[in-house]
Amino acid sequence: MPMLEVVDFGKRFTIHHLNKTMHAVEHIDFSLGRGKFIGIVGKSGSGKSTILKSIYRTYLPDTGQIFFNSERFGSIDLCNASEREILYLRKYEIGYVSQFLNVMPRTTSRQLVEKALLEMGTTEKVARMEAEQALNHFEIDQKLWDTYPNTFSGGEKLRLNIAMATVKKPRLLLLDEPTASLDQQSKIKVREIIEKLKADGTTLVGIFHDIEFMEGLCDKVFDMKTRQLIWEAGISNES
Amino acid sequence: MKRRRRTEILIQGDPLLAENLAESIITTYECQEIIPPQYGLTMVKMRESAKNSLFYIGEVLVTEAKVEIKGNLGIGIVAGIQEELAKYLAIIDAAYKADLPETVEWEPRLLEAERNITRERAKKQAELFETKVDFQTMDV
Amino acid sequence: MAIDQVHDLQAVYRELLHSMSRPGSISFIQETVERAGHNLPCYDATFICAMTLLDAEVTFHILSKNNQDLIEKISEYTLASYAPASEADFIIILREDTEAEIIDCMEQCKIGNLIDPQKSSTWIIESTPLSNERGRLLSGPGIKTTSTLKASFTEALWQTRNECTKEYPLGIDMIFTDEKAQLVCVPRTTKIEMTEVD
Amino acid sequence: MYEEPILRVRNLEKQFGDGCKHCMQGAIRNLEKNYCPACGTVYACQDISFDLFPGEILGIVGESGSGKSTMMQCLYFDADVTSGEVYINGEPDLKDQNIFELSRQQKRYIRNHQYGMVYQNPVHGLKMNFSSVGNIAEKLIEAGNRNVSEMEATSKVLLESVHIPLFRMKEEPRNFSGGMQQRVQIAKALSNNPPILFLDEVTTGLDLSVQASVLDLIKRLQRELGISMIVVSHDLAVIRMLADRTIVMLNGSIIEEGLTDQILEDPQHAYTQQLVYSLL
Amino acid sequence: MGYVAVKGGTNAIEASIKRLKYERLKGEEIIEINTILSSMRSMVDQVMSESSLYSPYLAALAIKQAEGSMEEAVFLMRAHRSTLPRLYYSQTVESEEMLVERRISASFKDIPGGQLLGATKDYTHRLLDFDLIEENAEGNQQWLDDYLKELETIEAAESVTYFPKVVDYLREEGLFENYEADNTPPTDITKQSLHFPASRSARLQVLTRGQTGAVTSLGYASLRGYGQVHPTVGEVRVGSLPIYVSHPNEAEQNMEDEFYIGDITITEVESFVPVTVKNENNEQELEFEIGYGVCYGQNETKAIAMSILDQCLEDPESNFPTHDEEFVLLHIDSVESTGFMSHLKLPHYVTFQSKLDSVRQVKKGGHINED
Amino acid sequence: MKTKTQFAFFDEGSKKEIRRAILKAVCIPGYQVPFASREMPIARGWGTGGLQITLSIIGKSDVLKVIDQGADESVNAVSIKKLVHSTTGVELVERTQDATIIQSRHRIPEVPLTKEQILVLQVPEPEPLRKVEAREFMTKILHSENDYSGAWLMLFEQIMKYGRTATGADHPVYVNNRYVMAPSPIPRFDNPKMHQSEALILLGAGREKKIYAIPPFTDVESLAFDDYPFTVESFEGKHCHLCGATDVFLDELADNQTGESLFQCNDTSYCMDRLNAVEKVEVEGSYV
Repeated sequence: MPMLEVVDFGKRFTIHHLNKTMHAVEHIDFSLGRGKFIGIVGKSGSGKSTILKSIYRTYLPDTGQIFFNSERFGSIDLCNASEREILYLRKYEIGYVSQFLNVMPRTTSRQLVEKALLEMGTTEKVARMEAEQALNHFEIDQKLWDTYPNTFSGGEKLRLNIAMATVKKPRLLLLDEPTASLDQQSKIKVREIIEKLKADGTTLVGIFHDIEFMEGLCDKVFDMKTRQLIWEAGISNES
Repeated sequence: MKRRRRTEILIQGDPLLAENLAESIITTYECQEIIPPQYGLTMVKMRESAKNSLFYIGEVLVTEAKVEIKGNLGIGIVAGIQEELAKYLAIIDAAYKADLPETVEWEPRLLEAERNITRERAKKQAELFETKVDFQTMDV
Repeated sequence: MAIDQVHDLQAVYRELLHSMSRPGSISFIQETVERAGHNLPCYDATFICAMTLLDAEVTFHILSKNNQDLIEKISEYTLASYAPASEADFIIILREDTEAEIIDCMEQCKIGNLIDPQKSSTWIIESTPLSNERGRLLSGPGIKTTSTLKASFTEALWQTRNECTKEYPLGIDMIFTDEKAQLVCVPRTTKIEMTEVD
Repeated sequence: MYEEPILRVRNLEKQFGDGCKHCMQGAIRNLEKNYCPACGTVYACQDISFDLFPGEILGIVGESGSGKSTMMQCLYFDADVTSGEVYINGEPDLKDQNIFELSRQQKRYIRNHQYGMVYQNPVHGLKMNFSSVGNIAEKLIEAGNRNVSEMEATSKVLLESVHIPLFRMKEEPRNFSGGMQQRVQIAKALSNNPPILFLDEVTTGLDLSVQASVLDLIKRLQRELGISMIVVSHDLAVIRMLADRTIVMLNGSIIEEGLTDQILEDPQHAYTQQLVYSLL
Repeated sequence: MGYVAVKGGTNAIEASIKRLKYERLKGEEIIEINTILSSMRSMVDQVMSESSLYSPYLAALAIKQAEGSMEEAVFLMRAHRSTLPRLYYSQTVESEEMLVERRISASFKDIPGGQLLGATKDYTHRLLDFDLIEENAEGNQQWLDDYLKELETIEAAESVTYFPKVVDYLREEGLFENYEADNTPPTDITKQSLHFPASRSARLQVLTRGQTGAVTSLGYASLRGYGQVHPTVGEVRVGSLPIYVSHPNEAEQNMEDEFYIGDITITEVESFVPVTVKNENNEQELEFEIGYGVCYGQNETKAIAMSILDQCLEDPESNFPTHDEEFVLLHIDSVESTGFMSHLKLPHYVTFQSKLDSVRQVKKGGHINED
Repeated sequence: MKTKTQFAFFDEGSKKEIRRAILKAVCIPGYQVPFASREMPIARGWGTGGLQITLSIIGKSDVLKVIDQGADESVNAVSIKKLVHSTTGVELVERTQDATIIQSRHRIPEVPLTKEQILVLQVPEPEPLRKVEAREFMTKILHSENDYSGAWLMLFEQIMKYGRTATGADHPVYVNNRYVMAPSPIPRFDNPKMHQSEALILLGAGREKKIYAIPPFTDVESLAFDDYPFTVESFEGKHCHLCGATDVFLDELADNQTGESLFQCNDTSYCMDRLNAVEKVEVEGSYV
């Protein structure tokens, strides 16, 4: 059973005061096995983010189905899952990382990571340990652990974001243009991190601006323009 | 004469009238005193004019007596401390209840008394009208 | 009628007060009852209790149908007015009343409200001879440990009564009378053990 | 449904006024907003139904007059409902019992043992001329505590956790600033460990810095104590910070509900869109 | 033998009662009940009103016994009331039937039927009349004869005039709401304890039997600003009303078969108070409401004050204490307030000892649980 | 004019109403039953509540004792006794054990009462929550909702302020675990006597128009926290200078000569009984 299967997915937005309905995406189909990484490419405005946000249910899905292979619920259509189910999945099974760090103010990076663990019911002792591990793992300078992240650089913020999302060991991690505003040096670091995640068996869906970044990292690449997989590891080898 | 009108006359008019009428009965018939004149209260229910609702303004001291003539119960009630009058009223009431022939003869006397009462009241009122403020004096 | 409105009723009231303060304890009003010598379709004790407690300020209900006589008698003697079961301050249950009727009546009678729990019905219930030998086990205020009461009140009736008194301070207060001019009271505070004791 | 709600609200209705032919006919009320122009009856809450789940913060957002505070008052029994049902999960005695139908003393019991409430105005939640520690003790007393030292100790912990210096614990809240009063009120509301906590515009009118610390406190309490909360606010920023799920109310009715981030990023109803766009 | 209780209390009380009698008698003057009845009309009226027992004779007796103390006289009347059976309830008394002796309106210069001053102190100059020191029976008789002679010339009408009420004219104009006759049986606070919120009938009953001074001062407080009612007096009327009772057990109840038992003199006031109300279209409108005041006897100040308080209590939303039903109704009764005041004279040494113990323990200091 | 006073002053209708209120009071222990308090020939606040109860229950064969502040000869007690006696002719006594009805202000006698006796207490202020809430309408709601946090909070605040509770007389009690009740201004010393009392206790507040009751064998607990237990007035090391009694409520008197404090039984009939008992022993002893 694939970890994620998107079937004829589409999403419209209705803006009432403009009396306008826009089709953001239509007829999207793809699936992804456990531990695999699919990259979604396309120019801006093509609806890449819409797909990711719909999987995460920040956007309310419109047509089609998004099946997720949940540990708790088995195969579940994220388009129809109840809000409480989605909240559960967000807490335990699906992570979401973007370039923006949206966190409670006046909370240190250590607290933020610990909090992610605590809300899953981890004991304080374990949370403390695992948080330190994660912060180390994603190469966040120890000096920053007990400071507020609003002063962090873009790369640091992103790594903290990833740390928060991954300490939960999600089955599925959604990466929404995480590298958008990073310099080359930081990007390389992110790439290394994603490799680490893949190595740990995390299933990933990612949107990246530059295709080179994804090369050798993705198992599949979905092109928004053609609504086709343009590249798939194994297949490309044959062609 | 109905009770309401006749009690008005007997109480508002000359008290001698009630005494006379009652005496004429006592001398001829056997009057059994059921309840000798006793004091009690009557709660006064009043309508107020703001919301047109009812309320109790207070009690009035009354004297009440009950008398039986030929098996007919007569009641006398009068405001104040009026033992004699209450008893007379009870006797007269019993007389009417028993339909004694005397009651027919009383009719003209009662009507005469009633006329007197009205006349007196109207006179009293006219005297009182002297205190009416007259706003007509500006007329030329 | 030969009873003394002032002194006899005072004496009966004191017996009632005694019994209400000590649920289950039997009081006797034989003396007053004998003086009364009524010929009524109810126990003399029932009538005397009504005389003691009722006046023009309260209402009563008699469950039995076909008892217009008794209704008139009580109205006449006490000036209390007759009211439906759901409104009556006092409810009088005669020997002839059936379990089903009593339950039905109990379910609709006044049990007071939390602001004014005293606005609840007081029941005067006729029973087979009352006794403290065997019967239900009573406990609660007024009872040192427990007391027992034998009355012709069925399991289902006690259960309905318990339902009425479920949410204290709401409830009904009961006065049982019998043909021997005995009185027993069971106020709302009394807990009734559902099993009979020997 | 994989979990049981702790609080189920069904078809809650609250009206002020008796209604008339104009507004009572049939299923559709003929109203201007929530108000009958003919008889002046206000339909403050109309057919409100929702669930509150264990440990979650449910946000309720809407402009003033949307009925959100009235709804909260009804839930907390500060106001009587016109009709509707509420069920609490937890106390076996209350299972399948519409608690609106309970007697006053039973409602009081629920208030004392199941509920906490933080009002927008601390005047409503605090006895201003009793000591702060006494205020907290009051709630503990209501919940049945009869041990002074224990209550004093609990109060100290709570006051510390809301950052009230302990040397001021015997002071009366009327001497405190608005923010401090609000924190004392929160400490009081929490003292009996209520499974369900209502918060009505708790940060409205507070300085920004104080607002932030109050919000922090609420979030921390949810995390640490697993209290289920309903947070009523007209302020989307507050809702964004606190709520997992959000209900949007307009003219006494629920017009939209969803995950808070979804409500903010993909609002469906015209009114919600207007609300969100004005925020961004 | 053995110890026997001292009878200190009993003896002292007996001596005190003798002393009281001595104080009343030592001046060697006797005031007759009839003297009080005919020369202290206002006192008699006030006592009847505050005791809510209409009996001029008993009121005069009470005044005599109380040596002129109003609170004591009212107290005596109230206590006596408790010993009397209530035999009857009157039929509803409608004040239109009043035989008016005095009637004025502040709202209109002239009113239908006219302003009738009757006997009033309003226009007497409050200068001590030293002539009264020298007053004598012959002089008074002379004055009476002259006055009656003067009256003889007045021509009387055929019948008695009954005055319409000022408010009825305004009602016709739609300035007042027209209330249907409300025949809800009134509450009787002497039979049922007062509870809150109180019914209108209970409120009126408490107000009409209120202590004149208390009713006046609360009405005044509202008028001055501690309240939101500033009325115009629509009509003050003083006069007598007939009382009827129905037969206790005649099956057929016909008005003609009722008993007339006598008249009572009362003072009745309708005050006009402007209020905002909503009309059928839910728009705000200005309208008048009536504050109602009434009391036994001639006591115009109290009746006017009552009319203000009546209107205050109809509007409980206001924050002023004069609009607070409990505040007003629970504190204006003469017997209750004077009784509780005077109870402070009773010994309180047990309660004092108890408090003393508490204070001493607190002073000793130390938490009692610290052991 | 002729007048005759009813037996026990009241007309029978008044008695019935008060009797019904008493019965309901017994059925709902500690709950203040409203009644249409009658105007009495003694002043409001001078025991009209107790007096109305006494007059409504008393019969020809009753034996009455009236005390005020523990004393039979207190002027107000004498005055009440005179009134009851003149309208009923009942026997008046001073020995507690000899009475069937004991009307009292501010004290419960030292001798334990029996099931043949009824104690009637006069109450000036029946509402234990009045200090917390002035409005009657609200206090009734508080009672209805079993919301007594206000009463407890008063005690809590006293402890916070003074380190202990500082109530005087009229220390509130919980009756039958439901109603908080004002026991009338009896000293705390007397509160425990209400608990599981053999005698029926009736309380009447004439001015406030409330009647309430404690049936016999009913739980009456003085409000107190677990760790600040209820305490009664302390007379430790003190004794009655007349009869030598300890463990009783004592009046504190100042010795005219020395200016020192002297103590004496507050319950005068108890003291007398003890003195007589001692004398009896002495007298009997002298004959041997």
